[in-house]
Amino acid sequence: MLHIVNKSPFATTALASCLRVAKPGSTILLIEDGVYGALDGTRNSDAMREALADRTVCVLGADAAARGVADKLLDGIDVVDYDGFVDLVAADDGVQSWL
Amino acid sequence: MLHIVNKSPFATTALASCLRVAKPGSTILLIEDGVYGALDGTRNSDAMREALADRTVCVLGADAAARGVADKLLDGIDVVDYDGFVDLVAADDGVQSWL
Amino acid sequence: MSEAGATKKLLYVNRKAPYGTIYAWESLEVVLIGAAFEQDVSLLFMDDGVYQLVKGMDTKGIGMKNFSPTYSALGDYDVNKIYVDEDALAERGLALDDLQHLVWEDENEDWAEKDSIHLVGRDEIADLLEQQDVIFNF
Amino acid sequence: MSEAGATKKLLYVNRKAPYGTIYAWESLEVVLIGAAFEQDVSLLFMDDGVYQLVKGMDTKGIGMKNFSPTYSALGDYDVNKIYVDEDALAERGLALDDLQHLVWEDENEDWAEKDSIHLVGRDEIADLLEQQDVIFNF
Amino acid sequence: MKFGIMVNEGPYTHQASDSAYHFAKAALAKGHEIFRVFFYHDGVQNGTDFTTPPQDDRNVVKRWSELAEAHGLDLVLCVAAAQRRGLVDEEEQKRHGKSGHNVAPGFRISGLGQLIEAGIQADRLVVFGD
Amino acid sequence: MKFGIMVNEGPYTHQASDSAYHFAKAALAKGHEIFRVFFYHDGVQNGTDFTTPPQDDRNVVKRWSELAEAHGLDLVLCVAAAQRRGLVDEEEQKRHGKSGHNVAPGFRISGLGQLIEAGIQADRLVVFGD
Repeated sequence: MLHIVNKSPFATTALASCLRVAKPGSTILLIEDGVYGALDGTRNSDAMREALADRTVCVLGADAAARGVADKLLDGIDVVDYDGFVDLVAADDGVQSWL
Repeated sequence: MLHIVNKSPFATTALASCLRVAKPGSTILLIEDGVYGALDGTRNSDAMREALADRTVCVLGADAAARGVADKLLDGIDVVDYDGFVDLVAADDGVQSWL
Repeated sequence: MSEAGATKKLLYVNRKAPYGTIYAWESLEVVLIGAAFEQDVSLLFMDDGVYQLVKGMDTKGIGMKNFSPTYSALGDYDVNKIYVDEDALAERGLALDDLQHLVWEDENEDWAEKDSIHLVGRDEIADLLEQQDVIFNF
Repeated sequence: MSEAGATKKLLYVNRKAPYGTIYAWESLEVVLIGAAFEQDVSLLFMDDGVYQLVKGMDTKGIGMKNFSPTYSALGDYDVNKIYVDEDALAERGLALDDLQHLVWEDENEDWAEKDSIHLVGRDEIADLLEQQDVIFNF
Repeated sequence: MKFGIMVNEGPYTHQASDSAYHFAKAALAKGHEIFRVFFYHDGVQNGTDFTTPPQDDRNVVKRWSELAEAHGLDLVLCVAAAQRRGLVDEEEQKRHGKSGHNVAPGFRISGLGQLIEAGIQADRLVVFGD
Repeated sequence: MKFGIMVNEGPYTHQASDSAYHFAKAALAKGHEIFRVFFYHDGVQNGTDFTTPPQDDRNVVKRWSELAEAHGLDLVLCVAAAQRRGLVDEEEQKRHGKSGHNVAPGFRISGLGQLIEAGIQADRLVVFGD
């Protein structure tokens, strides 16, 4: 299934709650302030690297670019545009938004 | 000075940010969902007990009662009503709201 | 999955504390309306959402409506699969006994009163999410 | 403290990331209007607020206005005490060089260009908060 | 494929409505169907035609109206949320004696059942919020 | 003592406006002065008279209007925030050709300078928000 996270891991516990229950094989899409969870060299990077071991992690490129952090993404994170966002929703058979 | 925290320590990092810089002798008032930071037996209780060592911590009683947690407060926390809230603001010479 | 007439699995996910924001209350309003659609409904309370079910709320002092008695009506609406994250309770120092006792009557067992709340852990929550057709987030 | 005519110490505290919510932008609008009041103004960026100053923002893809160039105008408004939490930067893997280079010209030193951003730690932030007459939170 | 979209926050303050809009636009461009966009909580504020945003900013409300016009989108404001937050159509204006009405073109006010129906009828429901 | 109050969120969704109201009421009852209540961001929605909340709920907007009436409170909605979010007084209604106006009694629309002034003139500024 597809998990959508739109909050910074430094501001709320949404990403941590998501990572706790997102199964191996599931996809996690980071949008809006959620893109800060995709960055390398942060307090959160280890948790995300662990997630990348058995889950697919995507970031909405437009949101990363808006925030000036598109060049700081962890290796292994896929960048998608809104078309790709639509494809992810269509491909998976369930969507959980971690508001 | 008076620090006001209105967020749950389990949802956002507002209380942690406050405790990091609230000086000895300052007052921390927990209102709205912030009252969850005043409870005993939680993951957050140790941090709050530490704060109580050299800072005054108050909780807005009406917010604790609304949430059904008025009987779960840590020892040493003062309960105030809206009148007491006004007095705290008047008594201290600065107010910082950790939104 | 969207076959007309087929019953769908609907899950309402509640992760926010009551009163500080209105999401808990307005989410409950959706659940009540949704009950008329006769789908396969579950509720999940995790993170600060578990605070929504705490008993003994008294909102007089904040001048807001205490909507928590409504939870006890859910059983009459055939909403009786209420899942509560046991780890979320534990890290908040809460036990099942701190929550409202929500029940429903099983018409297949001579209206025997049964508990609506089921404590679930991490793996069960992961399964629960995967099993749904539709998830409503608040 | 509210003596008419006296200059007050005003602090704007910015703790939220840009674009996900509008607080960063609307806070900046207050700072610009506030500059006309000729008070003793400081800005503090801590927590996710430090992301407001990151350089190289490009908002075309999200269809929102990139308001970040406005920060570089602050110096012209005599807003030149911009404090940034160095611990917040560090835990986000950011260095001063990742932020916009904000400067002002000191008329008392022949318009010498000076840095507006000052990195501060926990104790300096605690002091800064205590020194203010008025704190605006967003 | 048929999508349902739920928007829980109003315009400008949170990015939720922007994200939902860009998602909807992309989905339509790829040939998908949007069964309904349901606006709940502060999301109902996306349907007010009383806004006059600055010239250099996007017009969130108008953008939704234009997308609805171009693709026959069904934009629904929850009636209970609308009453709490001050969204009034011509009918409500008469009933409650308000000085005007502020529901933008392409939006309609209806009940929460429309959200449940969207969840049931659509192949996917995507929620945007805070 | 003279208080200034800033409210950053709208009615019902967040408790901020409720907390600010109870604070203001208690301060006035204790004989303090409220120099001004400034509504910013979504806070401007506290000033819409288009709301018709359920009978069993508090009426947030009306409560502010009544407090203003009783104590001569100055309730100010930020003009820039109001334009983005659809708060329109009679003057703005004419200027922008809207079907009505929705600023409740006791509220007025003005600029951000009013917030700075409140900060400077009041002995304390208390901010309520999300």
